Amino acid sequence: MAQRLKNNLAPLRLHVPEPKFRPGDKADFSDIVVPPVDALPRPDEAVKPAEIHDLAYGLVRVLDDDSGARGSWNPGLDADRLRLMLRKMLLLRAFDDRMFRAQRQGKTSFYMKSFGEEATSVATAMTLQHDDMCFPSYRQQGILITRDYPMIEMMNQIYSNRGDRLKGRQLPIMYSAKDYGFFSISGNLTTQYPQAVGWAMASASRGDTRIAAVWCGDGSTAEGDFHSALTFAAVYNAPVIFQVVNNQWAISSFSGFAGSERTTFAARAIGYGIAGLRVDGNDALAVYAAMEWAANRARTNNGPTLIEYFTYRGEGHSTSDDPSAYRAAEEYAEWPLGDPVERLKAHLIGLGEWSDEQHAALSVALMDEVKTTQKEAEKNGILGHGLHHPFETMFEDVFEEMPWHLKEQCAQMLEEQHDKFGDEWKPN
Amino acid sequence: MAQRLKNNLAPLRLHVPEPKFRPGDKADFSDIVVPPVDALPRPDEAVKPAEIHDLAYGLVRVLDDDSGARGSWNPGLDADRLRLMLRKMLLLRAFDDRMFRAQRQGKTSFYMKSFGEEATSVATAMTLQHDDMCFPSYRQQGILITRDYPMIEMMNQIYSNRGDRLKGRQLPIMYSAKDYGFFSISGNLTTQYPQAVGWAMASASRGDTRIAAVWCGDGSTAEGDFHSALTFAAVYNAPVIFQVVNNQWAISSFSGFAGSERTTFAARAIGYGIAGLRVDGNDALAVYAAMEWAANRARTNNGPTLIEYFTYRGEGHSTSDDPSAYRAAEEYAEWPLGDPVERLKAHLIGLGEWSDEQHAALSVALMDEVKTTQKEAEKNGILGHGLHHPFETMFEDVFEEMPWHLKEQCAQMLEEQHDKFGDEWKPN
Amino acid sequence: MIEAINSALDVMLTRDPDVVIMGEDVGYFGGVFRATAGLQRKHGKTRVFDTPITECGIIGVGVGMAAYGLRPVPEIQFADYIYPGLDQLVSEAARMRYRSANDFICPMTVRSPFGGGIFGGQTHSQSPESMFTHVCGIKTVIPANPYDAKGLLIAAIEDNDPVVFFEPKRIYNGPFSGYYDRPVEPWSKHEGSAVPEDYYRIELGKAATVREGEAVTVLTYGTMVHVVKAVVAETGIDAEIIDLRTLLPLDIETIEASVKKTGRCMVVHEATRTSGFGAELAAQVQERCFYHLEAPVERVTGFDTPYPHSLEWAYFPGPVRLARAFDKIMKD
Amino acid sequence: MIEAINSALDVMLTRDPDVVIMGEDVGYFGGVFRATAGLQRKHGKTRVFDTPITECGIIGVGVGMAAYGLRPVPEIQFADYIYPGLDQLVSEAARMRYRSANDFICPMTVRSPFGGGIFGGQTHSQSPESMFTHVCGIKTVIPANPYDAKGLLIAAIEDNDPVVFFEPKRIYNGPFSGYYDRPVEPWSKHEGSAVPEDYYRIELGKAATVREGEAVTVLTYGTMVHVVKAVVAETGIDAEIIDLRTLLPLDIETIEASVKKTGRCMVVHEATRTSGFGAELAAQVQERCFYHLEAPVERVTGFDTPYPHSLEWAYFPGPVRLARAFDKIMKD
Ligand SMILES: Cc1ncc(C[n+]2csc(CCOP(=O)(O)OP(=O)(O)O)c2C)c(N)n1
Ligand SMILES: Cc1ncc(C[n+]2csc(CCOP(=O)(O)OP(=O)(O)O)c2C)c(N)n1
Ligand SMILES: [Mg+2]
Ligand SMILES: [Mg+2]
Repeated sequence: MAQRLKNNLAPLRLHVPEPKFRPGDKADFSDIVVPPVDALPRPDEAVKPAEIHDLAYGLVRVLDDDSGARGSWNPGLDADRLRLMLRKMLLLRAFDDRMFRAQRQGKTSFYMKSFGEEATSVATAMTLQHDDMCFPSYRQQGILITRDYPMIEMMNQIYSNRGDRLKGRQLPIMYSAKDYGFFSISGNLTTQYPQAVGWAMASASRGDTRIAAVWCGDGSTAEGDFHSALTFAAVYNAPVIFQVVNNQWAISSFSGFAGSERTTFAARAIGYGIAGLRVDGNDALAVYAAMEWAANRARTNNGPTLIEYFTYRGEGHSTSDDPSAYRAAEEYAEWPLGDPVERLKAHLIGLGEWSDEQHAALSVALMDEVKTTQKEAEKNGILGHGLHHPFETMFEDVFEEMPWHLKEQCAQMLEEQHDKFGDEWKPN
Repeated sequence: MAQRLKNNLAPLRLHVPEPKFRPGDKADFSDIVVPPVDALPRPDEAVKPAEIHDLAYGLVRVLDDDSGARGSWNPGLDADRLRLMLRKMLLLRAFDDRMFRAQRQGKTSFYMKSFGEEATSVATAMTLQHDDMCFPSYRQQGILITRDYPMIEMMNQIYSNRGDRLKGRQLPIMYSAKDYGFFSISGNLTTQYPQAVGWAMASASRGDTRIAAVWCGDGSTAEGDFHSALTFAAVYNAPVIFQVVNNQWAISSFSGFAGSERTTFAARAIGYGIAGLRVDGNDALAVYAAMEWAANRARTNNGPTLIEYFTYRGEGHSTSDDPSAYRAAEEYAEWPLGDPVERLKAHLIGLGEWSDEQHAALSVALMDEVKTTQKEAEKNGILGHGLHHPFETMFEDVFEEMPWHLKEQCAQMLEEQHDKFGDEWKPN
Repeated sequence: MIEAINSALDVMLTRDPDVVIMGEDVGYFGGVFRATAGLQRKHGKTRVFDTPITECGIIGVGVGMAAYGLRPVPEIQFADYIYPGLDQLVSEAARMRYRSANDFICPMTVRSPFGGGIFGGQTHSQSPESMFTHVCGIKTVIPANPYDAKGLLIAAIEDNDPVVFFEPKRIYNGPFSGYYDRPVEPWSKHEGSAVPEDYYRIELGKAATVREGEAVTVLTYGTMVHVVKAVVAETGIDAEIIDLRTLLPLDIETIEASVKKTGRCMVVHEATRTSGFGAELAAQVQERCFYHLEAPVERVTGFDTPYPHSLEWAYFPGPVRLARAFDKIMKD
Repeated sequence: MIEAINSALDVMLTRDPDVVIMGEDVGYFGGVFRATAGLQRKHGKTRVFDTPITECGIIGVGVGMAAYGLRPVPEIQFADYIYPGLDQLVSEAARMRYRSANDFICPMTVRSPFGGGIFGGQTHSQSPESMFTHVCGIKTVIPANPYDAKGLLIAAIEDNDPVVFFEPKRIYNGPFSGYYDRPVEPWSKHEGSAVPEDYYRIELGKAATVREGEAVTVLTYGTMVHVVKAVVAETGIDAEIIDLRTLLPLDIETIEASVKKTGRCMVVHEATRTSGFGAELAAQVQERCFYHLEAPVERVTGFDTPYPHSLEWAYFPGPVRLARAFDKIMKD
């Protein structure tokens, strides 16, 4: 195929996006527009989507540059609730730290931190009812922590040990906790999107009052499931809240490969005629406010909302990833929207309801709590060290009742274990 | 699961869309807003998508209520070209009529008409270069007719006879004509969308000047492929034109099940930050103008456009369908945007370049032309009457070279035919 | 058979408020094959409704509904169009119970017409069942007559695991002997076509021996049951014909007993040959009955090409292909 | 092996301006397994680039590029994630030549790491190859060592039909004996790991006999080639080990000749058992070699469950499972 120029037309060009900074570059985010607090005031929850297109291009903010909470989006939380929010974010951070380290110590195969994005799971979970169903991606462990899911259960899962409620079957961090309104996490991106819509449709069709909330990353928005989900939700006015945690990166690909060079992720909502909000994801109060708005909207039969949290993935994609290979080292430090924990802390201090000392003490206390729990969990075993669920459990739950062929295979497997380990092979 | 009312909340409700009219109802489309010609004037082709959101909610029109061509979108075609356009639409209509009838006569298994939507294939094809690649759905036979593809080839395909270039393999109307810039039609909805983007990306990456155009129906926009395609096109600024022929109906489901109760299909473009136009699909000049605008835009590296043609499916979905079972009988007659052929005819007559007599004569002449071609085609056989491609062809083209297992199966099949038909079994 | 399916859905909608039916054109219109005719009117729009055209969405939404506690029964209009929804079936529905250790389950039945013989061309004729049997966590069910269709569909809907329920569309309106040039016989003239109005179920995982015989065991399902029966009747071969009904879990006992009795085994399906379900059947039969087999397990299948439109009857595993296979296996 | 794959891609990008590589993270970063490391820098951003995360889009766009005249080589990051793109592969890529009667073709090679043994849990460990062998119009290729990986990948890219090229990720960085508790041996220490820098191709559809023997034929591919070799070396069984390399089209001649010689056949793969490719192999072997077989064809496979994270070595068809199978088949 030769190049063909015709009618004196200039040749076509393929545009391939490129992030602004690569390793060695100095990160400079001065081009990111941070509008003033309340640039776009909070509309009524029953507003028509067509009337709030600008909210999909703005940035809902509550915490001002001086850390004061301002404007119509301010959810007006009391100090106890603010401290609870801070505590949960700190606990999440401590948990992430320890578990990341556990992976590095060879105690498990895999871990994923949510550093820098803590507000998008903690503040959101605080707005929902306990029995609303969350359909998270793999980076919303903050929901479980906020909902007081026993941390030891999370650790058992991460270690795939004999205490793991998921029987060691799932990759670490792929929790499932129905009682805590936390849907089984999938390794397959964005599949939870239509599922959340289905759950919400079921709830609506039964005249229930529970709503669904679903999370995915910026990169994941490209999957077809995203579109199927938004289409279904628009058609049936499903009581569901779509959330896109735009942390700027997929694995090594920046959000430009999901379309962010042209528009915001919140603007996707406009295409379906549903409400869309773009929110400062590192402002826990803005996150809370947006989610509360969307939840009220869903619960009063005003339909679905898509919220984009504009945030930044402070660390690697997972323990398998090394971000220094593809992005500038200091991006997080330069991030114009700061750190969600630091911002909330500053706010509380500004209110006179918190202090650096209290903060330091709490951090230590929470880290101790995590360490203690970790020790407990490790009594149940760590990955690859024998204390796993019995081998037979591998064949359970494929179906409700085990069919003959799995029974046969199970018997075969047990004989193999016997060949391998002799009479004392049976662990547990 | 009992209904649970909590916090005095009203129960959720599932909204299930319902079209305005069902069999027995009187169709009344007076609520459809038809804006005046040039309500939204034609912007420069290099305009930023963000500046033309309103075009996604308007309706590009050229032919005024008095059939005059007005406004900035008027493509200013000379009378010869207008007559050519009319002729192609009439020919398409005659072709559809005969082939529909052929199916009813048992000469083939299946047919799909494009009645009422002729402008969306004829006028669009006229704006493109002959070597731009069209990725049609099954209802754009007008492209082939406009590009002077030999009609007998279309008929041979419909009859799956020995003249069929597709060797009788495909369902009728699933043409393929690379030399005419017409991509192989798929039975699977919307798969052509990402393919068109890929073709356009390839063209751009080679510095070619050819662009791609792709069509799908309103119902088909719900498939994940649609989203994947728009995402890719947005990311790489692909020179592709997306078209949604919104003929109000999928099979028995109205466009509300694709989300039209909330917004327009053109508005989907806004979500991706690409240009979106909503066009009167029964106004051939508006269709031409919109497509020309988008083609110019694509060819000058200004990126993709999504065009919605607002039109109406005048007849059944296919020969397998009976629309009287699910929609009001007189919808087409009541359709506020009229009939594309009649409107163009009236325009030409208004210009003094056409007359009722000429129109009637042309209709007869074209029908004769179609009938004559049909007779020719039927010499090559009709479906199920022996004059098909040799049986061996069934095994060809699965791969470039036939692997051993297909050779074995082919030999087996030939022996079967021998058993079945004896020595004279070989047709052709 | 289409009425039997309709009746099964009606019965289940009536008995169980958790049952929900959805799919393209299944609502007001009642489905392109009329499987859901009248159900929306009777049970209401929130129980039986049309959907957007996205198989990914239909199945994914079904998974979510099932997680909530409903029993969704989505329809995929043609089995050929199930692929856009395959990820939701394979990676989600099939895995839900296992990956969550029973925390979430997926009692969903995906109905879909499959198979050829209606001049549907390559995209309205496919038989993709073997793919589903490879996916652990899904049951695959295929009825061959109205009575079974109703009983199996009810059992599928009541099952607490995801079931793919493939309906052989060629026999929706009557059995099919394989002689496409003979007049269509309606179900009403057919034995075993009487379908009780009320609730009944046929256990999943149990095959039916539709003809007892001593000479050779024929394992088949769907449309091909009738074609095999016609050929057997014509040729007078004393074949034992087993209608598998459920491909997974397979009724291995019935199969094994029969093959050990007859010493010969033929497997018949319309799907393409390579890695079709016949491969699994052949593999299992020779594993379990090796010393009883007097001839290789013979597979009679569709060819490894797309389903061709005009040559559909040269493609279809009809009477001639079957007769030749019987000749061969009885000679061996 | 990962370097060999990288080299094949580099060679083809250099030789043929129509070759284009795309996929999630394959561009600047060079792929999560480093298969495309350095290629964007060398060949430019329009030849090697990252994509949106939509497998449907990646494969669908590839089909369109191929229709234009390019030779796209998309990567699917893990085989487990190929399902959202399956419709574009099965209904489009595989059908293009046939349905258009050669008007359009699809010379596309979809690369994807597959298989387990890396503690990837159920969504980074699957082996879905048998599904693709059921789809007519696609070739399925699986290399087992660096030399073959390069030669086969070049042949796949040059092939004018769509090829699914599954790379056994467990052996990217060294062969694997199946003893997960022994130190990893790098490829450099392994025979046949020397990979010429330049262009060469290994014809698709040809198996390799990696060990000649008289006692039993073992049909296998990918990672399992090495596990089988280790067990054979240990037990001293005189097995003939055949590395299939291409599953479709299958090298039936090599298989048939070997089984007729040894009289016994074992099939080994990591994929789940039911309707795995072993079923097709067993079916064909018994069809063609029935009167030579002294024992049933024995399948040694992964179990019919998702790949469990913590019990991955109880799931994997390792040395113990193989040794037991050898015992059985030699006794029969
Ligand atoms: C269907 C599918 N395709 C690809 C992957 C591999 N993968 C895992 S995470 C990831 C990046 C996701 O990025 P994003 O959506 O931005 O989420 P984040 O990790 O930033 O929260 C990719 C490509 C997958 N898990 N599933
Ligand atoms: C993937 C897929 N799902 C379902 C179908 C069945 N089907 C064929 S046409 C059609 C309706 C399409 O409606 P629309 O997109 O509005 O196109 P129109 O026929 O109105 O031009 C359906 C559901 C299909 N062909 N492919
Ligand atoms: Mg991200
Ligand atoms: Mg339509």
